[in-house]
Amino acid sequence: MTANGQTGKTFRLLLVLLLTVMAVGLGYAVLELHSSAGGLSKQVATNLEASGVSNPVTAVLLNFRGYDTLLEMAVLLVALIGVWSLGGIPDYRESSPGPVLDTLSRLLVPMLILVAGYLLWVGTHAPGGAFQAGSVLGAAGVLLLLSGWRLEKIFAGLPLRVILILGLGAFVTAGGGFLLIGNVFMEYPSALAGELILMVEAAATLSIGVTLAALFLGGRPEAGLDK
Amino acid sequence: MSHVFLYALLGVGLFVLGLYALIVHAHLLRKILAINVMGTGVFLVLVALAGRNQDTLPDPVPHAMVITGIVVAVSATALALILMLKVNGATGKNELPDRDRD
Amino acid sequence: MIGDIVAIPWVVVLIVLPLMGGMACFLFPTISKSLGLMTALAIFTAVGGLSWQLVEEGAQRYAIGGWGASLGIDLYADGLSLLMLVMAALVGLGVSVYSSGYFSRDKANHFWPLWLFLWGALNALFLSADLFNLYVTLELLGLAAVALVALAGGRGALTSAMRYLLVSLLGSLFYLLGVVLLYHSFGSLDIAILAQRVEPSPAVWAAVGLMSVGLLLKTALFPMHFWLPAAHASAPAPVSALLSALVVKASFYILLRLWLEVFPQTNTAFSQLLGLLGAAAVLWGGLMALRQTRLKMLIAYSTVAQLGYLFLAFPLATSCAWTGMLYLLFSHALAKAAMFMAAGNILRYGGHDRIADLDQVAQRLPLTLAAFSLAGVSIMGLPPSGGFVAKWLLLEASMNSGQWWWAIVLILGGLLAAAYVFRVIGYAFTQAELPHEAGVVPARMEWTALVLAFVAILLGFISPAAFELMGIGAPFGVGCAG
Amino acid sequence: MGKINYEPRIHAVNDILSAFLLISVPGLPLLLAFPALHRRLPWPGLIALLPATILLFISADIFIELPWMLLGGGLGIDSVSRWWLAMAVVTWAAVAAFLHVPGGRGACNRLATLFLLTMAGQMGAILATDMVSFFTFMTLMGYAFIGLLVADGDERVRRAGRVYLVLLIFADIALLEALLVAAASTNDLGFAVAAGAMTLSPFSVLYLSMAIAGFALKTGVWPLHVWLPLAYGSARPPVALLLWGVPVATGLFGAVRWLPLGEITAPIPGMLLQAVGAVGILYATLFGLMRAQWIQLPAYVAIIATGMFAMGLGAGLRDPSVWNQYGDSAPVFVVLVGLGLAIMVVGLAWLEASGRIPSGFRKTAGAALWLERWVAAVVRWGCWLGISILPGLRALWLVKWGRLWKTSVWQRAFNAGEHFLQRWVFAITLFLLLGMTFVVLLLLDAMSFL
Amino acid sequence: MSWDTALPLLIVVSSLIPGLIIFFLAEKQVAARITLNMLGVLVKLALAGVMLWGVFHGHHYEVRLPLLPGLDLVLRADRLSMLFVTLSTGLWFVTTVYAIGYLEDSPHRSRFFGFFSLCVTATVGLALAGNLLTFLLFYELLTLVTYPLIVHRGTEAARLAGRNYLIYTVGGGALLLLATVWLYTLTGTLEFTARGFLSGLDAVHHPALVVIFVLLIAGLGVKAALIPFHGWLPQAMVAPAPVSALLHAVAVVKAGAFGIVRVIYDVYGVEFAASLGVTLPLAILASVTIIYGSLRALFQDDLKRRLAFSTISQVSYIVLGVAVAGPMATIGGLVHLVHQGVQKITLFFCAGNLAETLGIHKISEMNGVGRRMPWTMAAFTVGAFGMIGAPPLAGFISKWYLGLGALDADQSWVLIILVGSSLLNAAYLLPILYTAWFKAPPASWPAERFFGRYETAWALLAPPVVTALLTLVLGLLAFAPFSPLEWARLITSREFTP
Repeated sequence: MTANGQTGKTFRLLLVLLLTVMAVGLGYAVLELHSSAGGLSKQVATNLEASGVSNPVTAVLLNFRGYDTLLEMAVLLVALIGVWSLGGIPDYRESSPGPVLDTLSRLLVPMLILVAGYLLWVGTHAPGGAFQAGSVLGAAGVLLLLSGWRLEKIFAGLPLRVILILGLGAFVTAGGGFLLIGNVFMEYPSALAGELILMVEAAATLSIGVTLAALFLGGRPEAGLDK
Repeated sequence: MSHVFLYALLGVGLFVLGLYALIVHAHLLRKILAINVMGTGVFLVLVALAGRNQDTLPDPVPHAMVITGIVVAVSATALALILMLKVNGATGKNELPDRDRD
Repeated sequence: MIGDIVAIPWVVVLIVLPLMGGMACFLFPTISKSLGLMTALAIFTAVGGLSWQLVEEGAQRYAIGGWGASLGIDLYADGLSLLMLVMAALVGLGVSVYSSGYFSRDKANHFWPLWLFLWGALNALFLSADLFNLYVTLELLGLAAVALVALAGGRGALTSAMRYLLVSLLGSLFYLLGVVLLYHSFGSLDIAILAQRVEPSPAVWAAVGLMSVGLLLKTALFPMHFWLPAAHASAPAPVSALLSALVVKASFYILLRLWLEVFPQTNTAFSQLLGLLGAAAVLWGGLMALRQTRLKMLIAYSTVAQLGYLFLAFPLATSCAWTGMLYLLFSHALAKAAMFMAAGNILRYGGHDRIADLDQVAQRLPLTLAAFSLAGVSIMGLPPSGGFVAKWLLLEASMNSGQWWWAIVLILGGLLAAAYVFRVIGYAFTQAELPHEAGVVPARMEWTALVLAFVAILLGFISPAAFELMGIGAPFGVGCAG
Repeated sequence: MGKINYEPRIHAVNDILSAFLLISVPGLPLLLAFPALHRRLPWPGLIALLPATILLFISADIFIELPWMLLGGGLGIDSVSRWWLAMAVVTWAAVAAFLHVPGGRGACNRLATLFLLTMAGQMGAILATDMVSFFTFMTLMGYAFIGLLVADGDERVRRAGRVYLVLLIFADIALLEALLVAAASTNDLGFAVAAGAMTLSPFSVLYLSMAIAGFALKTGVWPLHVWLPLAYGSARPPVALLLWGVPVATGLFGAVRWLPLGEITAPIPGMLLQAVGAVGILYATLFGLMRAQWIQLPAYVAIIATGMFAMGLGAGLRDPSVWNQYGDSAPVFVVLVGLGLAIMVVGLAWLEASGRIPSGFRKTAGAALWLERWVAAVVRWGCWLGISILPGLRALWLVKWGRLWKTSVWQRAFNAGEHFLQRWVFAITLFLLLGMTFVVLLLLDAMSFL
Repeated sequence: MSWDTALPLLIVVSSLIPGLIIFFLAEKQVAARITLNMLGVLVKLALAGVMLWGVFHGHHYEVRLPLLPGLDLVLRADRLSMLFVTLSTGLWFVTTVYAIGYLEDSPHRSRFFGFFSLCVTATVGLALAGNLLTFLLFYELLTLVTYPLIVHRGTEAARLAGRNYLIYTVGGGALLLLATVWLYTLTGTLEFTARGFLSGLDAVHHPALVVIFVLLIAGLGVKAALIPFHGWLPQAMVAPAPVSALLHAVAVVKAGAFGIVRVIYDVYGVEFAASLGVTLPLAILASVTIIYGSLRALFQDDLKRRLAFSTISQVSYIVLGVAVAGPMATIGGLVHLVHQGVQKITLFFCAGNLAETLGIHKISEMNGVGRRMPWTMAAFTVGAFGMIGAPPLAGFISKWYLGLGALDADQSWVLIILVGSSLLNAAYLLPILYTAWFKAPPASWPAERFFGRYETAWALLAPPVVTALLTLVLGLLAFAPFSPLEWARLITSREFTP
């Protein structure tokens, strides 16, 4: 790409120029925004009651704009399927984890799981929630994988896949279930909303955590099994 | 002019910087990182401006959007990284070939 | 009974069905083919239901979760979305049937969930009325598409998938930044609400610029088509088909929605520039297609050219032009899918897709050749075909508006298309010198291509009815009748 | 075309019979011309002559209309045509006797077919009552006669045939023009009316000149006589016997029919005809009789006779009263000349057969072949125009175009263009540039709003 | 759907359906293919007969299907269209018989006959087209379905010929499309109307109408092989003989000429076109084509090439006839549409027979071929004389009316063209006859085949003999009811009587 340095240099110059112009333009645009134009915070506040949770961000994520989150679970799943479709686990140089990592992971993993649970629970009324919890869970998984732990082959097939789709599945079930009994898609009855959201969140947390860990693995765990 | 706009401008800066890196660097890892930097810039703008109205609580919708965006970015990055490894495996290089040959 | 069918929220069904199908396929890879085909059929039926619903009740707005726009996310279905959905359903069903014969077991396991998720993303995209939601669907679509391209394996597929991914992400980020600016300007993400609130400001200009450019990059408008030919050509045949037929159209659809509804005040200079780029794409794509030695590359460049046509409607900006352009988009989807499938058959049969050596291959696959030719007729815009109807309307619009130079571009583009299509067909009639080693092509793969191509031709005869459907909710003003 | 305004006279025979008879005069030879038929019959030539012979013995003038045929026409016989018919019957009978056609498959079938076709043509031309029918039969006769002339002949005959063919084509074209002019002036092309109508037409001069030119070509009046000596010199005796009786005599008959003789005073064409006739006579006597071979002598006699006939026609054109007075003798003249020539031909053939005169062909004078050379020149000319220049130019152009396409300029331009576009740096920079442009355009637009 | 609306559809479909079915027949199913073909032909002939009778008695056959917003696909039988329908159906019958004989034992027959039927479908559709859009539709369809026939042999030469054919015709189609759209935006209608629908248009648009006329003629002129657009036709002679017959006589070239007639009469209207001043240039163009085609024909040694150039020349008579813009000349032009078809198809059949039976492709190889193949050469002779315009053959009638028309319209210069062209016709056709009949045959033919009783296979022999007879009958019985001439007069009476 930089093979012909002369053109490369000229272009780079042009590029810098362009980018500067762009940066200035964007900055100007941002600065010119009306500071008065309110977002949706008022609406969120008024409808918070009906959403079943008291944390506005969680309310938006899982109720008001729960559909976004549903699709996003799908994104995560697709990324995973995409990674799996590229083949088996890449050939890493196997190195046994050092004693420090080993000990640390033994200590940290349960704690991380605990933290994840807490984050999930707290998400209904304070900062926290499924994604945060899922990420922590995923970190735990990564730690495990780094220290050489692998999933049992028995679990690497259908059970793993069930967990992976759990989040998306729960969303769709919860959303579509009420559809069947005559409601609008993803309209939770306010009485049940809190519990429902927690359940969906729990499923999502599990899925997110496992997906992140699986993504880290970078390939299909059962690939070797198939062959 | 509040600190909110400072963050927002920082976000714009990150976006442009990431763009520059994306264009200039050939190494795929750098490109992927550049995309992530750009994404971060966008999220920063998004979330910073949510708080520009001092009177009310920060707008929660952008926060939710950012969380969604981050997950999307993570997924994309994961796929990109694995793809990069595969490209490396197939071509022996961490760069995209200048031009595809038949 | 009929009332029940109309009452079903088909918009939701259309989104949920493919997602569930995708999950099911992911869970049970061994039966993924049957599951996939069933889902495809179900989606096809659901689109039928939605059309009925729209015909009966007009454009539909569906508030997810019951919250309503601004706070919640709305789904919106009018004639424009219906057109895209029908297109996706037709091509999707075709791709599904074709793929059921195309992929080996190992690939099929991954293909089906990815493809169904992609379909879901498409449906969601075509139905969404929320800018951020559109971003998510766009990403879902992009990732699935990239994964599908990479499914072919091999050097070419992987590198082009990588490039495709980067481009796709870059485009999405541009779009997202635009969305951010719009949201912070007007406090809403809903297209209809934004349409009411929007007024010129630096942030809006920047947003329009960012979103347009991002989407144009994803739509591969010349000169930003650099990623497309390689990606579309190196993917597996059914994937090429759906990429060219559907995926590039998705970002275009968003662009169109923005253009038609959010920023409708016509900006002549901007639209002229779009038209100019479109014209350049038509000519450049055509010329490059003419110069290719490989069939799939030729078809891919043809896509570049055909996408250019879509932008010719912008400077004309009459409902006639929009209708024509959308009809072109529709018929191109079918024809191009058929073409890629035909190319896949040829590749499967002869083991190569060098145009100059097509002789024997094509003579032994008459159905495939017929499919390619029929699709070519539509691509060339010769009557009777959907492509012709579309071109007619565009020509009419350009003549009516006095901008005759676009008409010339249209005509030239058609000539170029004829040149590259017949280049292939011409070789197909020559006598083979050496017998090729023949692979087996399942009948369903041949028939699917033929049926799709035939539908593209059929579109030439049913346009009045189609325009009726497209006009539901009047997405682009009053219909164009003469 | 409208109805023919012949005043119906009292017929001796009923309508159906006369129609049958008239049609079969040209019809029977036509029918017999099919090899399948004449091959199975003895003396088909003579059988074909039967209806004509019968017709000769019916003293009444009879006519039928054939509105369905061609542009609408008719057949009939009157006092003028009876003379010609008589001569034709005699000539054909004689020739048919000479020209024995063996039955069975063989090369001579062709000869028989051509023979019968020519006969049908002449009979039809003689019986025709309108210009179009006449023209049609005459064309048939002309082309078939050429076939008869050159069939199984040697190179000399073929040359005669070629020359005659060219003249014939020109003649037909001239006559067609005359016909068209006539048709444009009058609705009725029957001989009884058309010639008279032409005298009133503004096109009469054009008509006259075309008709005269046409018949002059057909009959071999002086400057257009070239083919006659050639044909007489080379044709076999039976065919030579036909030369006067068929093409020339029919041509003269046509001239009598077509020209508005006795009705119009046309001094210039008349004088022209007279002059041509006179020069022709002079030429034939001086040049022909002096230099020609024995065997060609009848040709020069024929030219003299034609010249005389032309002078007569010219006189008739200049002064209608002359024609009205002496016109009736024209058929007699033709028949007499015909008889004389026939005797001459037969005599010469006998002499040649018995070795009294040397056979063979003397090299013709250069002047005689000017037409052929001219044609060759035209062909070469066309060659030069049509083949060398135009295709040459085209080839040149194609080559240039090909080079333009092949010279890698374009190829490289496209490749470089695409390459350029596919390079990440350039591509994205363009992309950015585009974004900038959009924003600037929008900005400009917004400013114009303000 | 009543009989009157069904009939135009049926007549189009009657060759479409057999054509489509034939595609799916295996090579070996010869009997089925022939049956289908002949069935289609006979049904079409019968329907055409019924329709002809109906139109003659004032029946109105019309069917409309919506095709575009505001524009229908219209199939309508008027007198002009019946002329062409009858011609193409009749000649299709003969050509099919010929093709069956010609292609015996050659590969890809199913493909061939399938496209062959589609070709006639397109032609009949084009003949029945009731508006310019429908016409355009079938015009393009014709391009598409003739292409496989031209490249049928699959040789490199065939491929190149096909390519050139496409370059010309697709380009022409594009021009036609442009013109059609333009016209539509100006007038809002494309319906063929007696005496045209443009005369009411504002004078401001007249320059545009002239440009449109040029575009239309250029678009149609490609198929009609008018002079700058004629290059494809001689090259296309690499195709098998039945295809040449189809191209030159039944379908393609005729479609172009027919289109020009339609444009002048039913789009512009003769008088309006004349007042725009576009007919005279067209007549001149046609004249130049006539002479140029004949000149080029003069120097071809390849028989089919000579005939191809002859077609270029002859078809322009039709254009000339309508461009001279008078009733008589129009009759001449229209009747030549039929007469040229019958004559030229005879000549091509004969050329095909020579090639198939004796392997003769060049005129210089034809020495004495009349003795070996008397029937074929007799048919050829009749056709050739017809071409020259010798009475009483069909060609004479056309030339007669053209000449009369020229005088009638005070354009006597046309006579000179007619004369020159007749001369040239004679100059390039008579030598062939001479060679064939009067030169001594060689000891052996290039590639002789024997077919039993007759000089060649009966399926090859019968068609040219039939069309040669037709040439004679059409001329001789020109005034009989239902003759092309009478029909042309009927057509013209609609256009010209006040």
